[in-house]
Amino acid sequence: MSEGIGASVTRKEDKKFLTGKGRYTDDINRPGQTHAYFVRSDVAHANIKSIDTKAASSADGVVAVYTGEDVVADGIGGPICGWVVPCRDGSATKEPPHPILANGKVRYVGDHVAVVIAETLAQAKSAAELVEVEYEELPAVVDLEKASSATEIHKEVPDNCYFDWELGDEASTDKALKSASRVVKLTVRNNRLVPNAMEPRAALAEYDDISESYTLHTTSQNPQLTRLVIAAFMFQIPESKLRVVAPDVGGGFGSKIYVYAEEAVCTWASKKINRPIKWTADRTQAFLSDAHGRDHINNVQLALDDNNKIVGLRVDTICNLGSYLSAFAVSVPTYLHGTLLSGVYDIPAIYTNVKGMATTTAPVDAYRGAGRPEATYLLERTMDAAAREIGMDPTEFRRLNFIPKDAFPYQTQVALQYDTGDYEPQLDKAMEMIDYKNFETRRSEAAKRGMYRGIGVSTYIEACGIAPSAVAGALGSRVGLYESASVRVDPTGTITVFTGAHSHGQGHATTFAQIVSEKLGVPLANVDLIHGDSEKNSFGMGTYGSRSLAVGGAALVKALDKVIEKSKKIAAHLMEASVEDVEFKEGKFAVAGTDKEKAFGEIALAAYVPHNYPHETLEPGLEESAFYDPLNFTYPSGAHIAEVEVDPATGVVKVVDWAACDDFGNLINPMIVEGQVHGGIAQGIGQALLEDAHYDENGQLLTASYMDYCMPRADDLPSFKVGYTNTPCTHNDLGVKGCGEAGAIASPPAIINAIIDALSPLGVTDMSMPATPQKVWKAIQDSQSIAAE
Amino acid sequence: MEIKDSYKLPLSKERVWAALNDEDFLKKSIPWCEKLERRSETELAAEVKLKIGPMSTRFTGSITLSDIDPPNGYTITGSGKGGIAGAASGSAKVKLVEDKDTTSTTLSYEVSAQVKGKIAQLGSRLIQSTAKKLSKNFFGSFVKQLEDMDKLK
Amino acid sequence: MYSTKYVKPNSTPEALEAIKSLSEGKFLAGGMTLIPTLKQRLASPDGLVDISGCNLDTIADEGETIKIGAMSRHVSVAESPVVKKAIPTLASLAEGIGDRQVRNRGTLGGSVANNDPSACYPSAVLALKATVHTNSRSIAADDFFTGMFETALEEDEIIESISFSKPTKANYVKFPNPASRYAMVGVFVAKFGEGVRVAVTGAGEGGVFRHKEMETALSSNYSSDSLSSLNIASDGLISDLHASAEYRANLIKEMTKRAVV
Amino acid sequence: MGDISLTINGKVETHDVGDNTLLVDFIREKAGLTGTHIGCDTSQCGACVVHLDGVSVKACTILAAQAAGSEVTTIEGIGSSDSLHPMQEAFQENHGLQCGFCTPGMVMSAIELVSKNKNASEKEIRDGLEGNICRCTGYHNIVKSVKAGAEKMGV
Repeated sequence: MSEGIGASVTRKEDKKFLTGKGRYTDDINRPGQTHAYFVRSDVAHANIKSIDTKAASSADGVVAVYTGEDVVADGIGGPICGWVVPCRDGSATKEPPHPILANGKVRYVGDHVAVVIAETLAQAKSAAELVEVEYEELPAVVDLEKASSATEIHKEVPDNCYFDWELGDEASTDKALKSASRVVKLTVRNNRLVPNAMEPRAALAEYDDISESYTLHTTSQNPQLTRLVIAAFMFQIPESKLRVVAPDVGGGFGSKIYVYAEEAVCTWASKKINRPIKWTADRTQAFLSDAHGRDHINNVQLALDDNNKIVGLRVDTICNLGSYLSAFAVSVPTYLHGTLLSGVYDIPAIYTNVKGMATTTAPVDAYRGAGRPEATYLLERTMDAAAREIGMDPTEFRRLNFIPKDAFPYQTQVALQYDTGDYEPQLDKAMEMIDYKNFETRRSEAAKRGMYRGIGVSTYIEACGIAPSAVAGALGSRVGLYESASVRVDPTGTITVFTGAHSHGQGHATTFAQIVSEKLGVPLANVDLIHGDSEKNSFGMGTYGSRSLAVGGAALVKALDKVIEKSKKIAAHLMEASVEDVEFKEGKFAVAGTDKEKAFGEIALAAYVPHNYPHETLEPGLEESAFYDPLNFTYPSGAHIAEVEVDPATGVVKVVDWAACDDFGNLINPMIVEGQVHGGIAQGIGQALLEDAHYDENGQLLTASYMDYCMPRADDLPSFKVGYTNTPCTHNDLGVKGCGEAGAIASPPAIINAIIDALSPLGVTDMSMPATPQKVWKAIQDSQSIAAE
Repeated sequence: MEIKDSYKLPLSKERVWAALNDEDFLKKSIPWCEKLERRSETELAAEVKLKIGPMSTRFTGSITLSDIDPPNGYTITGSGKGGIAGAASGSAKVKLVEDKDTTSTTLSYEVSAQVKGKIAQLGSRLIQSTAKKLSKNFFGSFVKQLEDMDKLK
Repeated sequence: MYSTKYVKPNSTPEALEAIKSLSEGKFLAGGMTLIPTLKQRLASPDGLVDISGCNLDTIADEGETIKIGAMSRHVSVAESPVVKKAIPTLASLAEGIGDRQVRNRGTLGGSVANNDPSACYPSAVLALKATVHTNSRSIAADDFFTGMFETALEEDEIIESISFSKPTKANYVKFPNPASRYAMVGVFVAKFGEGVRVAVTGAGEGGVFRHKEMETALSSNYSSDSLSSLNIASDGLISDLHASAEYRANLIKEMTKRAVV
Repeated sequence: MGDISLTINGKVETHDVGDNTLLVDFIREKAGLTGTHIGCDTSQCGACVVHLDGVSVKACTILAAQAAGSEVTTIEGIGSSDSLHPMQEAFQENHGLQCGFCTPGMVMSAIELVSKNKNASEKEIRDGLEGNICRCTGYHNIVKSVKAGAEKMGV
């Protein structure tokens, strides 16, 4: 069917967005609504000596001013950490308290000190200026490498180290390093990023004193989890007394997974003042207080034998988790990073150690790719460095070390078992798409124009669709990672799907409907999707980690199978046939070997007008639910190749061509998949060339607006060539793997490798992210002055 | 950030040192200073209205003198809060070196500046230039006053 | 934004009267810098005097010069047949300021009066020997820019128009800050019968400035070769997150080379 | 405070607001048209782009008072769900939007861009969208949409 799986149908949700009818949190208003504004710390690290709210409380329009003391008095807890890991020494991850309004101490610029609630936002802002906070300043902790010996940030976190974790076999890896014929060493830094979803975070909270329940509209990727955490862990109220709705959400990229102080404060305060409270971040607040991403330093050692086969890999990592442990901060650099270190390569010995450090910077958590871009970056940079060292073409060196296609399922040395994959055809196709073999001609042509042209390859794997709950639980996760789906068939055969996943740009209203259309043979127009409302949807885990389709879609298939199964029974009754003889095809139930058939709509009607119905064996109605817990991660993989031109006089790097060949398994809507790839690549190019969150030595964020934080714009990017190979996932019914993060995972090393390739004639051998014009120019100058000496 | 400069004054070290400790002199030297009141030997309360382009913010704070080594120099630190704009502080190590013939003195300074809050978040491109400009204005007008007085004599 | 009073007079004298009646009033031209500043509450004028109704937006060819009204929007300058014909590079400079929405609102007078060290227009004013006409006097470009965000303008003085001399040859090349897109270095080179003027914006701690060494070199030989042996000093150049003074010095030379074609 | 009156999408809107009210707040809060978004505080993201007397402006960087007496067109004013503007259609057909937050501003900029330059090349389109930031699409499909939109508009 043309609207089913595999069709590039246009999106059902587009019209509302295109006509300005999208309904984001800040678009919603409630009668009697007040406005909240947060007083934030402007120092990175300090004891709070006093907070004087007197003047603010009596200012025009002010309804209430609250501080940490009020939070403590009401027994409100802070957001919890959703995943912890054991340390090397057997101790647990150190989890310091994370108060929603500062309790005696501030730990980063932007930390919430007080909230002012007033009739208008302008009044709240003006009153906030009157809140006098006296600080006793403490030294800021900004330098990640020196954090362990810096001033203590939390008394619960000795040496500012939240955890010191390891994975893999240290002894065998060190042995491999010792006996190797060559060890390639590289230190790379994964720059700190600010996710920057275009819709800033917002919350609208209200309390109903009759039902004694709260409603929170918020910008969340997983409203159900927000509800669980706020109700059960922070407020200790019955979960049923809190409804959380995430309406249209303008992008997330990880930053809207977590429960943030602001939404909890507004919810708590809405009962205290018994009026609705709205809070919307401005962009600078977003820069200061959204969870940031990445910020790793990785020391890599890659051991090769005489035949240039990899025999071992050791990676020692320190990562910056910021001032507090955000919800999934611990899992990102550990189980979403360490476990990916085998990449697409057959590596017999791997060991990794990760130290998660506290600093006086904003909390760091998952950002598009979450751990996997860091793993891919260090590995793909090192693969290129190794190829250069041994004088081998980087694609040939990769090929030599790929996991062969007959080795699947492949057990890595870092816990994961890849179910399926075939890496050579991806690389072949990407090379063909970019015309790899004629690159040198293009390089010489560019040289005539005074430009240095380079080509860079990245072959990646990622683990999506996290994860079997039991496995995740054993590894430290405190949540399950299944997904829910309900299919409600109306009497006339139209369908409403309820999912626990959340769409904030991914196009679920379309792709989920395509699955229904394919399975039930109904037109796309007859399928609606409801998501993001704890009052309507079953418990689910939301959307992140490219999981919606691989887990949520799989749950939907299970629910649809139940609908079909029941429908068959109804059809058998109506057609007086045995259930075994009823076949369902293209929306029709037919009795094999006869011309008897019933349309899906007729079955639906019979289910709800059950005059002729097998009441003794079947309940009326047609509505089924399913929960799906994945059997394994899914493993998308691919090859991305970037071509860049560097202007040696200015250091400007221009991305001139891009080829991506990815294996996402089966595609539900290739048009949407392609859009996800484009967006991911753009964010990866942003990381590699433009974006950098920069704190000065006092912990002041100097890149807190688009004046200084460089967002990719249309003229920074090329058009992309996107292609696919397909080895369907073996353990979900759709054969899908997930595509949301691939571009952001694959692209940064491709670019940096291309820059190094371009500049290697000048003697440049290393480049850190972001490769800004100034940095590239300086590297060229430095290498030339070395050459001159 | 390193901001340094020096001036040669046709005056004795003692004369320059006295001026460095004279609040009227300081007040006239501090750019856009609207108020300066001595609180103690080493502390003065200050109010400055800082104008950088379209920005115009009143900073209230203090001027403190430390590392006092008469008549060879001191460290003068100004720090103030600018309300919603954030806070700023600048510290100048001032050194006086008399020439061999004792007819002139070289005043040299080294400034370090720190900003907090909105000014840091939004104005990073201007921090260094502004700090340099303010230091230059301060020492420039300090020196000019001294020279003018000298001429009057 | 703090509360403030908005008035829109119909002439320059009315505007001057309006600003005098305020204790800390501000002229509002295009508002591209002022309004974002007010939104951040980094200034609190008690009134805004919008001068867009004062008929200050005519563009005329006056023979030796072209005279552009201070309230001419960047888009009007970019699209003006008069400017395109007489000083095409001035039109293309305007075409390259900010984004299309900034060009639709931002004005020549606002940009020049503000003298942001990263603005494009001041370099054109300086390189094209412009004269700034205010309500009370005419100021030569060389006397107009006095420092970062500072000009010779008195508190209550309005720029009414600017006359730009027609060069025999001119070009403006800018290297934008990758994030803000303001000029990190912008070089305006203008050749006149009596010599070459080179104005640099985006780079100087004191705002826009003329680069005398390059002027001398180009006046004797108007070609990029004459710049090759020049060593551009980094003293007095801005150093920030995006570009050190040394890198800016390199860009000044490089942009000038590209401007001299 | 005082009445400010302007026409939005053909309808006269008169509201008693402070002189310091931004046009974007007037549109969102007073006229109730929430399709115009606010995505930054430094006039860069372009989520708030509307047309003021036919030219595109960032509604966050202009006072409602400055727009008094003018005609404002917002995303709600260019087409309806039954009859999309050709540029809106082109965005849908070419998957030029994902989360939809930047989309209204992007579409409003795109309409002005192609009405001034009907045969805009890819480079011209990319340069012409400098004032609009999108975090989702990587711009590839936006550029495609704008090209297709120009053809559809037959400008």
